[in-house]
Amino acid sequence: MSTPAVIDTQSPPARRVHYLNARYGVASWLLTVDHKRIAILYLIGVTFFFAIGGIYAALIRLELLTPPGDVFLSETYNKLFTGHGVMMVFFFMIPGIPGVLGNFLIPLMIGAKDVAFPRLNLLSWYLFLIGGLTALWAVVHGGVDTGWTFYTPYSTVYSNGWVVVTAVGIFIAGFSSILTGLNFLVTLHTMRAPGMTWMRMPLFCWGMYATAIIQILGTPVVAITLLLVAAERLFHLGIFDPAQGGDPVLFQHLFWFYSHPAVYIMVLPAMAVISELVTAFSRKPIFGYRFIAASSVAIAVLSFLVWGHHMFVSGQSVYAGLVFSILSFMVAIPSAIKVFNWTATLYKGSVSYQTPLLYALGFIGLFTFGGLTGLMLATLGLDIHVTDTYFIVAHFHYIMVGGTIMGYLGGLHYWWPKISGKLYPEYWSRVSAWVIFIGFNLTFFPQFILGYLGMPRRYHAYPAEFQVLNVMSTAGASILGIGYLIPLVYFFWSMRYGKDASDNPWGATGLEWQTPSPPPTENFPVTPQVTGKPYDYLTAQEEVAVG
Amino acid sequence: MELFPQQASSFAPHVDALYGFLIAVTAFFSLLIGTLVVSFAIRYRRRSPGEIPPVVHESGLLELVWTVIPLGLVLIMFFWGAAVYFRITRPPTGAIEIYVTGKQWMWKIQHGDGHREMNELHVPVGQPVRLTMASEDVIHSFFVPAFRFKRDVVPGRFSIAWFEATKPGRYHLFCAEYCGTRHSGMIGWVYAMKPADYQAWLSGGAAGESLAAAGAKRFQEQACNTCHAEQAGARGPSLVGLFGKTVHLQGGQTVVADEAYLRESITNPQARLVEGYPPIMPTFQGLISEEGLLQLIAYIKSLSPSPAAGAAPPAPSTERKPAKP
Amino acid sequence: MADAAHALAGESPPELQHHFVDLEAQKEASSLGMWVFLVTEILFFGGMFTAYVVYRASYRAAFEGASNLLDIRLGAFNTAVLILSSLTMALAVWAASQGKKNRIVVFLSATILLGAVFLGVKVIEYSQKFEHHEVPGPHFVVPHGLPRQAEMFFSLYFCMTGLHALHMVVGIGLLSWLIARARRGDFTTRYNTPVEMVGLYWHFVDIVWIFLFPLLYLLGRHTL
Amino acid sequence: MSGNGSHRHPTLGAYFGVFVTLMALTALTVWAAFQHLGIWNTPVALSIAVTKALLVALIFMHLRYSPRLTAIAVAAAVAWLAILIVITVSDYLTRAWLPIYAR
Repeated sequence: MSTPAVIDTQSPPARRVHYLNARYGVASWLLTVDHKRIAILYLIGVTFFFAIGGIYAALIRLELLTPPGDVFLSETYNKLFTGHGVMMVFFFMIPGIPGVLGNFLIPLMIGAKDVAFPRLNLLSWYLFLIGGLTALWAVVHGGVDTGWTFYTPYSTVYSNGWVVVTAVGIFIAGFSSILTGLNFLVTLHTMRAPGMTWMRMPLFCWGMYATAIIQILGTPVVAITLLLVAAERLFHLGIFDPAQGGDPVLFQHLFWFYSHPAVYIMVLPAMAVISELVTAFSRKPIFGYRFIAASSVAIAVLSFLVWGHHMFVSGQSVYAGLVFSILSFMVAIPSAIKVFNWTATLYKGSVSYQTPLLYALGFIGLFTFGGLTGLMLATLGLDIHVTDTYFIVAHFHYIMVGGTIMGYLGGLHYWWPKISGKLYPEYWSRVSAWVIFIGFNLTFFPQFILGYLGMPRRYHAYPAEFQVLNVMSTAGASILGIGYLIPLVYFFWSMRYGKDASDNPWGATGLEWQTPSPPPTENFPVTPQVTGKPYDYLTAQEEVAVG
Repeated sequence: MELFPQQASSFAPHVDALYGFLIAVTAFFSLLIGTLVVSFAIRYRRRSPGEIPPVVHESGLLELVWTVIPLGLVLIMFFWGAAVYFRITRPPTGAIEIYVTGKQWMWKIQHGDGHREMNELHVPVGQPVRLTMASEDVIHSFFVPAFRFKRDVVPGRFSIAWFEATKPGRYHLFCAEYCGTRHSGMIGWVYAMKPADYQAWLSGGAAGESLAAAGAKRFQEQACNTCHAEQAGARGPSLVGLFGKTVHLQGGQTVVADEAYLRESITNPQARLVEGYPPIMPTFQGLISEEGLLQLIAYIKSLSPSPAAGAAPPAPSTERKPAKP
Repeated sequence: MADAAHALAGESPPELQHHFVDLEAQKEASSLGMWVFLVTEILFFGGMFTAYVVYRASYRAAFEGASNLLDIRLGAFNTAVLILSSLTMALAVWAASQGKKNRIVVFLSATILLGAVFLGVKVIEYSQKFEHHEVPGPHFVVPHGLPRQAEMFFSLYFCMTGLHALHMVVGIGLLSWLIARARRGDFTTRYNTPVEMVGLYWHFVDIVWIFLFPLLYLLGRHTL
Repeated sequence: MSGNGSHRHPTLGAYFGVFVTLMALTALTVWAAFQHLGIWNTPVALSIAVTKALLVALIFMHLRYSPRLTAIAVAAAVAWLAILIVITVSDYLTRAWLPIYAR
């Protein structure tokens, strides 16, 4: 790999000005309205919260190594899993891919100079950060023990944790998410370059568009719900308190109206990334472009009709259960369409096993498995047994960790040369992809078995017969943790020592690869004109040959 | 190390069969996709750096096929799952009545004859058991993995569910809905016993006063009897023979007097008034404990002739006997 | 180059942000953005409307009785005030589209005044509720002859009207900012988007009240 | 106006007309609230409210003169609000459907 000498040879003569070195100083970052710099700010922010969530996870797995609750007090353990859920869901998963990759790429991909509302974009980041730090502040002052779901009346009456502060933190971050979605939606509608019709838009943009729909329509409901929880705690309003005639199940309806679609806020962007990776590394137009694009929007819409499958045993009516069950199955169809189309894209391609593709293939496998186990949860008769057990925990980690994080890391590896202008060491990145894949499966596969055996989730202590599987899970988590540390190291390393990346190191199509790496502040020297379909490798090849 | 839980209830085999089907589907598609992805990746690996593969045109037929096949499969899953669900949610007639109260962090169980248990539940095999459950504080969930049985116990109302144990033994009882600090300590055992052993267990131990008798006492304490008196011109409707009957409400609607309706009539009396009675009953919400409510309801049930063959579906009853607080 | 594009279109107007092609595109984006924001606001209030619908269905008598304890005269007066303020707001937008600086200021000031009247009446109503112990919480006294769940009605009443009033306060702040800009002569026939956007917001707040008024003040009156 | 003719605005007369109509509808809804209309009190009150909201949106907010996309956005908000309310309420309305009183 490279040495400092490499940098010395290439830096002196004509230093090219790009968005990273156009201006210097802390203020030039903290007050920036450049979408690319804001993406970097998000990268720092979500990595920070991911690390905190990861520490929580490590402590949870440590406690569960042995059956009795012998490492932490029950109270502490409850705060650990709550902190893990809150940090990961609200401050890593939801802002993650949209904040980092969406911000960086949407204007580049559609040939725009920036998002529609650059200052609003910066405000989103500050809201995200303030929300996250508020939630963290609650943790420092004693933590919350309600679980990330804040079920009433426990959260409103019985918990002595810092529920109000945490709820306010999530509320603030919710507005960050709303404003990001709003910004992206307007950007995609009004800022596309000449010739960039909807059917010429990269699938990443379609995925972000679908995500924006959910962010806009869903997030306000959870915002008001958490506000009501906070108000109820402070003023004893009784809206969700049965002692005053309120109904706790109403809270669940309102909460899941957002929080189920929120799962798709997390996974749709990852799917969007995978669509880009699969086509780039098989050098072929994506199979079924229109179906993948349409399925993203279909998922966004259908995701709002299924929330009641979280409540099959909660005392919801049997008939509501039936309706929610069948609608939940319907979401599986567009997801299946995506998986089949990705697979078909590889067929007769020119497949190159570079790191981003390894992540993409990992995503396809894990998402398929996670999605199929999701069918078990939509099946009424079966869900009664497995809900609120480790089966659920395993299922949603397959989607969120196996899906979203694989997609996020795959995308980060794919666009890192564009973001940083540097190449990371290919050997180590492949190693980390494998370590993560193996560690992940070892962590979460045993939890399916545990769940069907009946181990309930959020248990601090558990019967001895569940220990072997729990030890496997903890061992896997250690491997997974190491897998996540490796990229952290070499990404930092590459910023200083990595080889300079060319403008288009993967030989991919897409406007973002037609501008220098890293891009100049205004993205494109000349506003690009789009003349053809996306992922048109044949034409791209001919143009290269002619030019 | 066990990999599969015991099957000890009448619906466990049905749930497991469904699970087996879903495992088969999951395994088939995971392997299919996994095999295709890996074999394509190997078969079509990049052989030269500048290689550009031929364009494979999308096929509408193929898209249709892989839309319709999953659709068919999920419909099978839906109907099968719904069938099992109905089996689980519809209690049979002639079940043993057991009353459960969940509170942080214990399960309190009352049998009809006055037997009380804490974090333990004794039931006979081969006979349906119907649980009427209430929570004194937060949401709990009564979960017996070996029975594939789970039901949230939501404060402010009754959660009614049933199971039938099929195999004698001792099984885990868990609280499955997070309920606070000692959530993982809210556990216990369910003992499924042969009928003879169960009778022996019932006859042993001090069985206190029966649940209905305790309810009758509360009926006096709360002065319910001053209005709900068995005489003409009483201010409230008679409760004798009420349970399971169809009640005519003000405004022309009807309702079946089940546990939920009785509970509502005590905690929120104005909600559904019986025809011909003024809205004078005060609410008892917060004045009677959950256990007390269960006792009152057991008492009101005892005023109706058992067995429940009579408690047929809500067919419009010909007699218009006003019956309601 | 970006500069070349501007050169072709004549001089670049000072209000044009660098990343838009022209003012028309910029305005289109602002307008869509504002509408989408209002979409989120609809769902924000929607959560509480859902709670209202569920509990009103469960506790009809309590809700009707408690609703009749609200002062219908004040409610109706406030409805009229808010509708009038919507008119003055619409006129301010109209004045802005004509670039008439003084009229903009007059109409915006009238809107602020009407908003303040609305909030003043709200303060009177709230203080009456405090005096009568009809504010939910430990000091709540169940009104005579009503079911206990009347408290739920007042919980929702305070949440819904409180959140609405908060939106009014924000709106008044935005209007004040507009007045300052209008006096500076920022708004011309060519560029008046901020007035239009704040106008949309103000009308939305009016629409919320148009639903709150019957739901909270009127639905029990026929039982009197 | 923003220069070209693509965004027409209502006339001043339309504004005042809408204002007068809104006031009249407010009076009407107050009057109707005191009438004994049986089950129709609520639907009448809500219909009047919807009419008023539509007038404000279409004329005061220029929705009538806005691009189709704006109307789609508003329609989406209303549709999603309907999803939230209708499905949630349907749970409450169907809870008593399963007779579980058997003993």
